[in-house]
Amino acid sequence: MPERQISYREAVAEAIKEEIARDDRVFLMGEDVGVLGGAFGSTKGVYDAFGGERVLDTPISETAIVGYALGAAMAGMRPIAEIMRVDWMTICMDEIVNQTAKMRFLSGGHPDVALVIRAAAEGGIGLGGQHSQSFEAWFVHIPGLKVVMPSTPYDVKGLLKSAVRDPNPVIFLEPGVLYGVSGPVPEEEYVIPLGKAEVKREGKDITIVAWGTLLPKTLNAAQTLANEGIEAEVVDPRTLRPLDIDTIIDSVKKTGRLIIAHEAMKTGGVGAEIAALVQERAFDHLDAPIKRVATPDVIIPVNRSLERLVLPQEDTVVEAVKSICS
Amino acid sequence: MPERQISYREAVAEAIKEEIARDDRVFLMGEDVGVLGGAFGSTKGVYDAFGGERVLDTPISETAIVGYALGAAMAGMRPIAEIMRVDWMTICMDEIVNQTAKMRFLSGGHPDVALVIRAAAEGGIGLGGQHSQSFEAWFVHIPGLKVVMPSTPYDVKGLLKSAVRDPNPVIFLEPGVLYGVSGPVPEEEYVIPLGKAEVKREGKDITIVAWGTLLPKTLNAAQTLANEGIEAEVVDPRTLRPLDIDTIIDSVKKTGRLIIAHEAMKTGGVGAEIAALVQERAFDHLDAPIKRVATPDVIIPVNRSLERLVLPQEDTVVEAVKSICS
Amino acid sequence: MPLTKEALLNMYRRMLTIRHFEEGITEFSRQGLVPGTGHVSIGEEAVAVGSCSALGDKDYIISTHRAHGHLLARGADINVILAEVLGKATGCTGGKGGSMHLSDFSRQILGTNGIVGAGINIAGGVGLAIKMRQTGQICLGFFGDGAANRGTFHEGLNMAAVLQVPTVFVCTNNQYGLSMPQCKACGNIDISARANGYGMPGYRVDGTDVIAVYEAVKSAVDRARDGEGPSLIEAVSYRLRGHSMRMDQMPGGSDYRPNGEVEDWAENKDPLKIFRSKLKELGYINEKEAEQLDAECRQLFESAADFALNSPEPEPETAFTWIYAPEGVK
Amino acid sequence: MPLTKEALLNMYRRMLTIRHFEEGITEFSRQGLVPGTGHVSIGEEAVAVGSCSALGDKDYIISTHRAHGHLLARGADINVILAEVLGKATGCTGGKGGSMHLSDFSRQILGTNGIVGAGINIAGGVGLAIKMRQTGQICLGFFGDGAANRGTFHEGLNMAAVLQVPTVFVCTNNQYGLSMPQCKACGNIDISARANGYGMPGYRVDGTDVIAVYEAVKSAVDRARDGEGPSLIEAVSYRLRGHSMRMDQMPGGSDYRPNGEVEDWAENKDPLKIFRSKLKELGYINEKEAEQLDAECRQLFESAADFALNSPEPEPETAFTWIYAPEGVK
Ligand SMILES: Cc1ncc(C[n+]2csc(CCOP(=O)(O)OP(=O)(O)O)c2C)c(N)n1
Ligand SMILES: Cc1ncc(C[n+]2csc(CCOP(=O)(O)OP(=O)(O)O)c2C)c(N)n1
Ligand SMILES: [Mg+2]
Ligand SMILES: [Mg+2]
Repeated sequence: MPERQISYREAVAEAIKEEIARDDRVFLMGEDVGVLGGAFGSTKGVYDAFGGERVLDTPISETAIVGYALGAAMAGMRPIAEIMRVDWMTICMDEIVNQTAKMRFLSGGHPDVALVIRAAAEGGIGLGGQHSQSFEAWFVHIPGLKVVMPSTPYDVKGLLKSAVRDPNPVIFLEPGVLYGVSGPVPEEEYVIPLGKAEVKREGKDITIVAWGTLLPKTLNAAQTLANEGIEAEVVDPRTLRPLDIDTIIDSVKKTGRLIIAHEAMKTGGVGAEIAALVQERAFDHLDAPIKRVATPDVIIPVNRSLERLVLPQEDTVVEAVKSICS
Repeated sequence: MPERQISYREAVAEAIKEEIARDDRVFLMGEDVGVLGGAFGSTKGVYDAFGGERVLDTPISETAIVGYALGAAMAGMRPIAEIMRVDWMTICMDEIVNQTAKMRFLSGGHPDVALVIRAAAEGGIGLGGQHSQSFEAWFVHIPGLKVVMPSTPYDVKGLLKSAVRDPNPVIFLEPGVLYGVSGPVPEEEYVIPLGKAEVKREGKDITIVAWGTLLPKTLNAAQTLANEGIEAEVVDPRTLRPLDIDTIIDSVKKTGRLIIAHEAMKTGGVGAEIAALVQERAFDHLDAPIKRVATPDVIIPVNRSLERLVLPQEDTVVEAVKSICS
Repeated sequence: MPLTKEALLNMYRRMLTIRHFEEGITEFSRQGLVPGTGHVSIGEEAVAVGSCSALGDKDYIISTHRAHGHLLARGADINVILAEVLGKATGCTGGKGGSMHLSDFSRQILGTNGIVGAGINIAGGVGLAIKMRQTGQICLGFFGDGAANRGTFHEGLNMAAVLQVPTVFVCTNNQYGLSMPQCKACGNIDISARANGYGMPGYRVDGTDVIAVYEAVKSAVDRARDGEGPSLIEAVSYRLRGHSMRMDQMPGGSDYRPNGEVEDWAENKDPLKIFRSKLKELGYINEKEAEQLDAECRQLFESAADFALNSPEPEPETAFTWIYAPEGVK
Repeated sequence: MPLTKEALLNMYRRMLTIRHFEEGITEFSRQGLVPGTGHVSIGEEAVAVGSCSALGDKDYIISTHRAHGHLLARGADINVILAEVLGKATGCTGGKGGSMHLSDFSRQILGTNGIVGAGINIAGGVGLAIKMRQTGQICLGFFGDGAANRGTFHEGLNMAAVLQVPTVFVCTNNQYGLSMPQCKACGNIDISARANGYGMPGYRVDGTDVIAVYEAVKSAVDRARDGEGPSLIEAVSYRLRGHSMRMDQMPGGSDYRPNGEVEDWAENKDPLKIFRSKLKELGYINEKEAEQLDAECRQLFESAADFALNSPEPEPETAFTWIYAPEGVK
């Protein structure tokens, strides 16, 4: 029997529905998550299944969405809060960073700080400078948070379910451009542990660590490279904090070369952290400098060709690989 | 004649006063910056000199402080906005990142986006988890911003004056624990260009890039190391965006070894970016892995000995150097 | 001082221009010509035109994601605006900002915003600069009913009252914030009632009546110009289309509204229909003239379309400009 | 139902305990025993005690940086609180949070906050959980007049009204936000007037009168418990000391107040003096009993001081715990 195919957005909605059904402490809140089913359709059907008691449409009040979710968690609930896009997590960084991430510590080990804060991330759909960003690097810098960024329907479902069950606050970033992409997702329940990378493709010549929209682009690039005789190993960290650095180091020890590919801006992106860690821990195994493929430091334009130009593409990955595999 | 010595906080106030006097578009706004002279005393005397027309005490409204400063800049003023501590820049990240940093681009090249947003940064005075952080890594990730973090009275005065005159938005971070530290500052006017590092100490055995409170600690460490025969070159980037990477690379080419020391959390700190850049551009010159000295990923505690324990100290730098200089 | 016939006809012309522009781009969007998305304000034209008609030439405006109407009401170049919506090099940001980032400095239109509620503080800050520079201008800041629930509304209005800046805050209450009915998003549906909390006058006005909007905004503008500080005006209207052109094309993208609600407003409270009747009543226009005006305004869009569709795509290099000031600018 | 003599004396005892605690730590701070800083609420005891006396045993509170009074009014262990202020291992966060991060889960005190205004949304969220879990509790959220100008106030109160959560918002208007006089920070000095904008009842009450505070909060608590939603109470009092113990020790750290203002309030509106007179008037206490009570409460502090001063410093390992949940917790 061929495996069931569903879209990334359906996988998100399915995970949320299953978790709400499983645990009566779990609920969903955010702007337009209920009746409409999400501005990007990623919570479609959740309201129909559970109604307004477990699915709260909120006013446009990002600080209140996260603050309320945190308060509700502290009083025993397990909220899934949606901020429509990571770009406007800028509005509730105090609630995320100073409150949620530190609540356990600052309240003397309070046990109930279990909440998931989801948002669409990255660009690629012509929405411009304030709707195309990716701030995973900010959250990776914050002790107390976990940061997850899955790239396939299978991963997003399994990781979102784990995130909901995790006793820590989890920032859960969903690349908006992938919502419509389908892939195999079994009917049976499963979870994927946070903090485990997956080798999405094996190879011996170079390691490419990629996540978000760069993961599918990198897998395509690896195919192209294979046709030219270069076998790239593609590692998807899936969780960026805690980072499964061991899997990355193991791969680099095998290949001797590393590229990190992400859509966030190059300067100060998570690519820098991975590069720093790998050169520190696998210095003698590196046959070439580690390279980063990322958006050059610009503001994402709306015009389609300009947007395509600045965002790293399959080609960008191919060229970067060739530049250090010669 | 011996050079005049003034404190870091006096140097800040002096720079602000000189710039307000120089340019009638310049004004100061923020919480408690006026009558009180700043919660940390860094604007003492400014209100007395210019009064309430050019020095605005505001309500506790961080989004309005930055949003108003931006609006005022767009209509031709040159505001210096103070957010008391970088920890609560979390509140106005939309205003900083989505509005201020992108305003020139998103308004088609608008010429007037000249404002400085100042804040005290880093810990060391027992103020705990929400009052001891350092988020320079977040701002370094944002195209459109400049980021400055000076460590001496001389530098802070010269750089703040340049920041006020710069046509771009500048995030200006002042390590709170250094406000009381004095150093030579000439009576005559001077400015220091943004984007230029300074070699604060020459040496041939290892390069240490350090800023914020880690700069004075590193200079002390270098002294200790010199006594043991290790000559460290200490580079203070002063501006973190744009980063004067050339000065750092030149130094590493000379010494072959690099440590980056900052007080911000290690994971995702600016140290990662510098390590990534240096290994990329000076791969063949490195005799040892680049190491980072930083706060391990914790939440800063109030208790004095715990705080001292988690923040990197002079000793931490000394030990890190020894670990790669043997 | 009542509005002259000429002024009123001019207002009607602007409203028609906005309507044609937005119907036109909706069609362009269906054809895939609009990158990203765009938010039309069909049904809200009276707020844009009533408000902007109350401004002097030198006054500033700051607007939102739903801004075409504000720009056109303020007299921005229709060619440039349309080119921007289509992401063309001749647009006001050279196709880089798109429909959510329109501006025209020659008309003191300082920009629009993709972040709901972010313009409120900026509008306050423009008012602050005006006050400090004593230029006698005022700044008008538009925002929506949804934005009124953001913290920026609170901080921005209180700060405006405290600093007594000459900013007029105009809330277009089109009764929805995306899918959220305003009556479910606000504890008190009367947004203008919030003004009292800041010690500022608040007025609630029928936003389908362009003259009523004009009068309310005009008195707030006069007040601000006289140094008496900011005001809040809530103009109640209705969004006759979906939240965005993109969502309108999505299946179920508008299912959140009660049956018949849109049709009812379109039938009975379309500001263009209402104003046309009023003008006829006043004897300022007859059916034939009205149709001619309509055709003229449609023609304005057609010729803008000619311009914009034939405009070049931006050059690749432009993706890298305007991020920092060019070196040497002071 | 009027408060009994016993209840009133108990309230007075709590107020005295707070006063002695805060005078005591002010002295400790001068001696360099308090790491960082701390914010005493001398002059505001009636708000803390009046409010907390209106709560049932199971009800939650969320507080601010100026929280000792709230904790003690709610019955938290004075030893543990004092140890925390001194950064000792026996404190509620083991000396890691300090004076701005006090909590006592056994008494539903869910925490205090170093970020002005951040607790407002959290208090709303606790109310939301109560509502969803139908536990019949309520949550009381304290904050200051300065915090009332933050966006979180606006978003939090509106959201509370929309979701009809059983949260009572208590604003201690002590007339200053650090150096900023409330009358210069708020466009309208009546903070309770803002409640109407959210469709929620707002009351302004004399915050130096513990019974008045009790009554206002009690009626809001009853209302919330009856499922009628949130309320806002503004209790007007005065901060008799400097903003923080640290600033009080800095030269010029309190120069922003008009001459004689502090003295005037201390003389005429000290809530302890006022309440003592009231109790005497009622014949519930005489001078000797009052002095005895005073000594008892002072003694409470002394013995807490014994405990806290003799408590160990935290172990170094503790700097690394509580950042994440221990593995395996579900
Ligand atoms: C801070 C923020 N939150 C959410 C969004 C997504 N969003 C875009 S427009 C909109 C609705 C805004 O409602 P309103 O202010 O009433 O303006 P309208 O769209 O009705 O003109 C939402 C939720 C956003 N762009 N910014
Ligand atoms: C968001 C934020 N802004 C500024 C500060 C610095 N600060 C601490 S307390 C305070 C005054 C708060 O005033 P109010 O809310 O009236 O409380 P009070 O101190 O009077 O009890 C300020 C400005 C902070 N901690 N958090
Ligand atoms: Mg609306
Ligand atoms: Mg106060």
